Amino acid sequence: MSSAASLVQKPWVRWASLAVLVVLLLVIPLLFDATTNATLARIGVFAVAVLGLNVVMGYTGQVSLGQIFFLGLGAYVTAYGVSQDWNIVLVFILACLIPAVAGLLIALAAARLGGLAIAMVTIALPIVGVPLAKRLSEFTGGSQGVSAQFSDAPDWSGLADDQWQLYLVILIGGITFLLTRNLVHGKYGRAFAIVKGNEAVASSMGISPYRYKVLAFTVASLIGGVSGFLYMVVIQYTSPETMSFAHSIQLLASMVIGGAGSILGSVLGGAYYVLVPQLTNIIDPNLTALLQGAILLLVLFVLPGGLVSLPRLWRRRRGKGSGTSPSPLPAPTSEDTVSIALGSRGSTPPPPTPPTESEERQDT
Amino acid sequence: MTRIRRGMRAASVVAGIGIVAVLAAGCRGGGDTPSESGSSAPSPGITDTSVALGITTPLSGATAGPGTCTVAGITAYFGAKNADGGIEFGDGKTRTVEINALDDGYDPQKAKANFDQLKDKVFAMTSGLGTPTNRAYREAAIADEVPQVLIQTGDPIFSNQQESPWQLGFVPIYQNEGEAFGKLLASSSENHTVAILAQNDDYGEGYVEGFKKGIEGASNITIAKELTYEATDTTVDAQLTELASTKADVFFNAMSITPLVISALQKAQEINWLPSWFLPSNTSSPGAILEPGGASAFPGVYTVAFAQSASAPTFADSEEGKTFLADLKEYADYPDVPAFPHCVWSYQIGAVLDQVFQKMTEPTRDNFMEALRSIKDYVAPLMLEGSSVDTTVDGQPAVSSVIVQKYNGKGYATADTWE
Amino acid sequence: MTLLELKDVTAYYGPVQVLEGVSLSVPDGGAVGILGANGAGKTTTLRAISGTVRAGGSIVFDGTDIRGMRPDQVAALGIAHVPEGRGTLGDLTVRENLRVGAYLRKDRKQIASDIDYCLDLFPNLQNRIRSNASALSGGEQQMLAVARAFMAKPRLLLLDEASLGLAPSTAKNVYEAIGRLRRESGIAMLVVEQNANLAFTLVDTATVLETGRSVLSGTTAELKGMDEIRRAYLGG
Amino acid sequence: MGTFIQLVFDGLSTGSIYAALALAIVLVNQATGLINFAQGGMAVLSAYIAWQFTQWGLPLILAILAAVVVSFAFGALVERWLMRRFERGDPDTAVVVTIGLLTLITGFCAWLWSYNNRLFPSLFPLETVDIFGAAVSVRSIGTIAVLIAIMLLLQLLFIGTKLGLALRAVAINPQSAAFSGLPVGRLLMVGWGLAAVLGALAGVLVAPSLTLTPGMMDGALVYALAAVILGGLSSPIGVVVAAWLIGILENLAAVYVPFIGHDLKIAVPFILIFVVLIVRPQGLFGRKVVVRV
Repeated sequence: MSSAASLVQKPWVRWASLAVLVVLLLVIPLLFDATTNATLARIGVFAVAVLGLNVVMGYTGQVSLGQIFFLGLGAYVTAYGVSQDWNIVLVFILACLIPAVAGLLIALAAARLGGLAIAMVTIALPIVGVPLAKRLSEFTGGSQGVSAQFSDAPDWSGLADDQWQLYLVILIGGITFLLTRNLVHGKYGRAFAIVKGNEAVASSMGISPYRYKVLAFTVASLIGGVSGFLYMVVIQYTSPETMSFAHSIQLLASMVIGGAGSILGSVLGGAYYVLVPQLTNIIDPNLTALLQGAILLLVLFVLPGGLVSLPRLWRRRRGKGSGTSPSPLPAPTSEDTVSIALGSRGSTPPPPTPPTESEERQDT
Repeated sequence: MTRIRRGMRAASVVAGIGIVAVLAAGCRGGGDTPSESGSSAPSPGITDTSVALGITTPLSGATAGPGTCTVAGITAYFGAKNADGGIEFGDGKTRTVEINALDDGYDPQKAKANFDQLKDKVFAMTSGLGTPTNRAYREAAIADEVPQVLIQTGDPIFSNQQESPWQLGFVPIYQNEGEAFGKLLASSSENHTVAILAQNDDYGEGYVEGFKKGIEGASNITIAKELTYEATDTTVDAQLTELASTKADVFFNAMSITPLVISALQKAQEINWLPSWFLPSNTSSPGAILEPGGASAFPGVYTVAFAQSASAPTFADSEEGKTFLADLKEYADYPDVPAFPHCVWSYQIGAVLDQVFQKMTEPTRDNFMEALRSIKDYVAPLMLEGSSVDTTVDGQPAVSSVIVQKYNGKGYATADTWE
Repeated sequence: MTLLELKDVTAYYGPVQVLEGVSLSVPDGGAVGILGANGAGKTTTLRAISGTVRAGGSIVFDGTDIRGMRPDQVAALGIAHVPEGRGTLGDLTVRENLRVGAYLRKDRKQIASDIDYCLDLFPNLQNRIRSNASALSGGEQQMLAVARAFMAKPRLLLLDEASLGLAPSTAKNVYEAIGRLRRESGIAMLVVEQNANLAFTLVDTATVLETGRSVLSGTTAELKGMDEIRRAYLGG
Repeated sequence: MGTFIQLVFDGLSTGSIYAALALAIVLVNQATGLINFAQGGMAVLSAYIAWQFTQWGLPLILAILAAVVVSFAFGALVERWLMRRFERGDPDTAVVVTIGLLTLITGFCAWLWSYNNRLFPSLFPLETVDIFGAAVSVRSIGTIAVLIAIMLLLQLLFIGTKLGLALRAVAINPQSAAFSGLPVGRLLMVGWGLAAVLGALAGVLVAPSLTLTPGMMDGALVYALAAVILGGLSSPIGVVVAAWLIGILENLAAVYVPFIGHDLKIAVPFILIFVVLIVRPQGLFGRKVVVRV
């Protein structure tokens, strides 16, 4: 059992798996039909959106219910740019910058407030964004929405439109994921984690919570802009309904279901956002809300840490089975003692679920 | 190279597996590449014994009420026809009609996803509710040459054959309804001041645009104040108060949310502002709206309609009304009287498609579109006398002629003049 | 008459065993200390008694076996646990903290006079009565924790490191007040304390724990006499 | 001048809808430290239960009482079998659990009672009364009156009674509360049960004007959250006053502030929050929380 663990440490294994991933990403669009490619592309779009939300929420611990607003803003900027026939690269840059500037301005004012107040300010974004989009109809096409045809496959590529679009999503999304991974695993990521842990401790270490919260918000809204651009690449139409508040709540749920504060969790979150409605449609279109609620609660019951904690949970279950698990002496976490406090008399309390890193609570 | 740390190793391996697993779940719908629809080869979604129709409409969320109806009506109509053996097509074959409905929760990207799912399995898309959702897959439907017809939105783009060759609207475009009432008001002998409250989207804008066209040049009509409200608002009391201060004697109301219309009727009485009302066709049902709102307190309540209202007292006694409610209950599992007109409209869409199928000579989408655009002066079931289906006019949906009705305390009667 | 009897008590945190076998007894109205190095299992022993950790062996209080009972059920029997870290209810005012302590009692008038008694016992709390408990100093929070435990009119008080984090003078005041409380109310006490000198001012006998096992016990006088105790705990 | 007063009264009655829901959210927050997104959904479920009782022939008052009892039990069971597992975990996960519960309840109501609009009888007649020149319906006066009663009861519960104190103690530190003999498990259930009762009253008060649909309270949820933050998480009176303030200022801004208008008036509560919280981070009436590191 221990040989498998060391195998994975060897450098050539890391390179091989990276190569496999790159090859997979290059080949996939050619393997499947248009419908599946479209589904994969949409998963890519919302994986990037969830990644942005993770930067500000999963990694930095600030509650944001406004991520869908930046996706919508990115989409509108793209649609307007295309309708004015600007160069596509310029359109992409604007689709990233304008939401980032909006995020920066909002964060500069909001980051001073406490946790719940920030949540409220971000809630305002989609809720005020929808009527605002209707009002600025000369830019946004108002309630009819606006479509933008710019992502059809060029002739030299010899690809079908859906394949070309999926490649665009994989290319741009992949780069965004790589840059974000390096950001959160590097110096900034550590600062975010400390700000999330305890702001007072962070400031005592010379890390200004305010500055890093603003940075996290700005990066999140920039990534939101990227997902807006990719949304237009894939859907080629947007309307005020795109940034409705209900979608912002579903993005939050997808982030937690995928696994908060994890790069892979963002991919799984994007997949959850797109595939669950399709799954419930297969089971029974009239029971959408009932099924989606049940699925959400079921996953959280089995995997409180989200889908990304599946391998860890599976390894631990296998580890516990063989009895040689060298698990270190766990500090008496609040779950143990409280579950005893709450449990009924005499019944041995459920085996204390070891806290995943996002559940660690200092035991004051 | 130090960047590729332990994290990257786990991420890349699991991501690879993750993507493959995701594919397995995602691609179960992969059919064959769309066959070239040659002149005789049958289009997808139709066989010698059956034809499949696709619907993407909101079955969850705020617009689930009318959304559920857009499926229930057509399912009821064809449920009854299938029970009698099916429909005899122009090409001599008798086919049963199967409805594949998917929920898009009024979200454009889900509507496009549902269309991608259905386009190779159904013969045509129909009856879906909502402008943004229908627009989301309009271009794709044109590119894939999939009919998107008799859809429940008043957006004029779907009835413009040049812009949307594979599309056709069913309900009158919002402008038609507004214009019909405007013309009637203009024909009145006295002067009138009008207060306007419209929903802040294409629905409300369309009505107001049509109304202004209807009263163009009429010197006796002046608009006192024009306000909007949001579909997600919980109340319109403030707007009512502001409009009441204008003391206008006519209230042009373009609202599609049933509870808000009821509270508006009640509020106007509270602040004793008793103008004549105009209500759009989909929020003027006597039973669901006018009675709870106490509408008999107003001098006149006008609406525009082409179909009977399911909750009108006379409806349940009429022959057609009884069969409709019975079919709804038996085949569409919709046990009670619908509060939304979309059930009746969806039933009528079924009837119109029935006529089209009878005219089709080949099981192809091209032939279907030709037959679709050749229906003239057809009085569908539950239609008000004087209005009919006419799909031959470019720029007009299947139903364009509308009749102004006046509420008489129990139901509606046609109103030819403004007395 | 023994009030509390522990026989070979074991305790686990997850799969790891922390107590291998602790036996001790507290006579009615008596005061017993628990000494031992860090990690010897002192705090865990108190947790085993108050039901906040899974325990084996037998724990009998006034004739009833309380092993496996929920903390609030143990408290209802008359055992008040002043936990390590004091467990102050930060968002409540001092008065509200005291009223929570008296949750199980019905005698309204007596509760009011007990609150006055607490304020007399711990004068520092007098002028902080209206402020939030989170704004109190470490010493004041410790006093409030003891006062809250007293408000439940317990028969046995479990005190866990009452001097932790306090200036020597404050710790002395707290222990003097607890000594006065013991003399005036006759409540039995089981005191875990690093500072043995302080503990000896309060308790009659003490038990020494090493690696989760009770190794020896005796009166304060006997223990003071033993060299290794003096060297290990009294800085002799 | 009449319009101004009318707008103020309109604002009061709309604000009362937000306030009723906000009170339930405050109660759950005080008892368990969580923000319950499903509070609106639970209120709708209670209203449907009351409606079903009236369909079975029960008079309205009895139907409401029956629904209140069922809601209390439902709230307690939701805490015991669903929320208990997440209360001590990561707060983001707990919020998403309540979102899942909201979706599930909305779906359940749609499955059992369909998305068709249901007319709900009102406790108060529709006539209007003239106050300072503004016509105010007896129904909105009734709603405001019931609301004030609930608010005072809740304020009394938290400040005066042993139960309110115990609920707050459990939310702050359940283990320390247990040391004082507080039955932590049962108190958490009571906290959620009472909140469900509050939600039921809110639902029953509001259903006559909004007509009963599975998503009836979704619109009010955002306003209720705004009121909770504006008023301060620890003060029932503060939350109700904040909700009224939002209702009134929203109407006045829509009519009198040119740029805002009726489509952007929803921005008013958020501008309010921004201004107030910059000055008083703990909200209008909340108690200042001093945290010693």
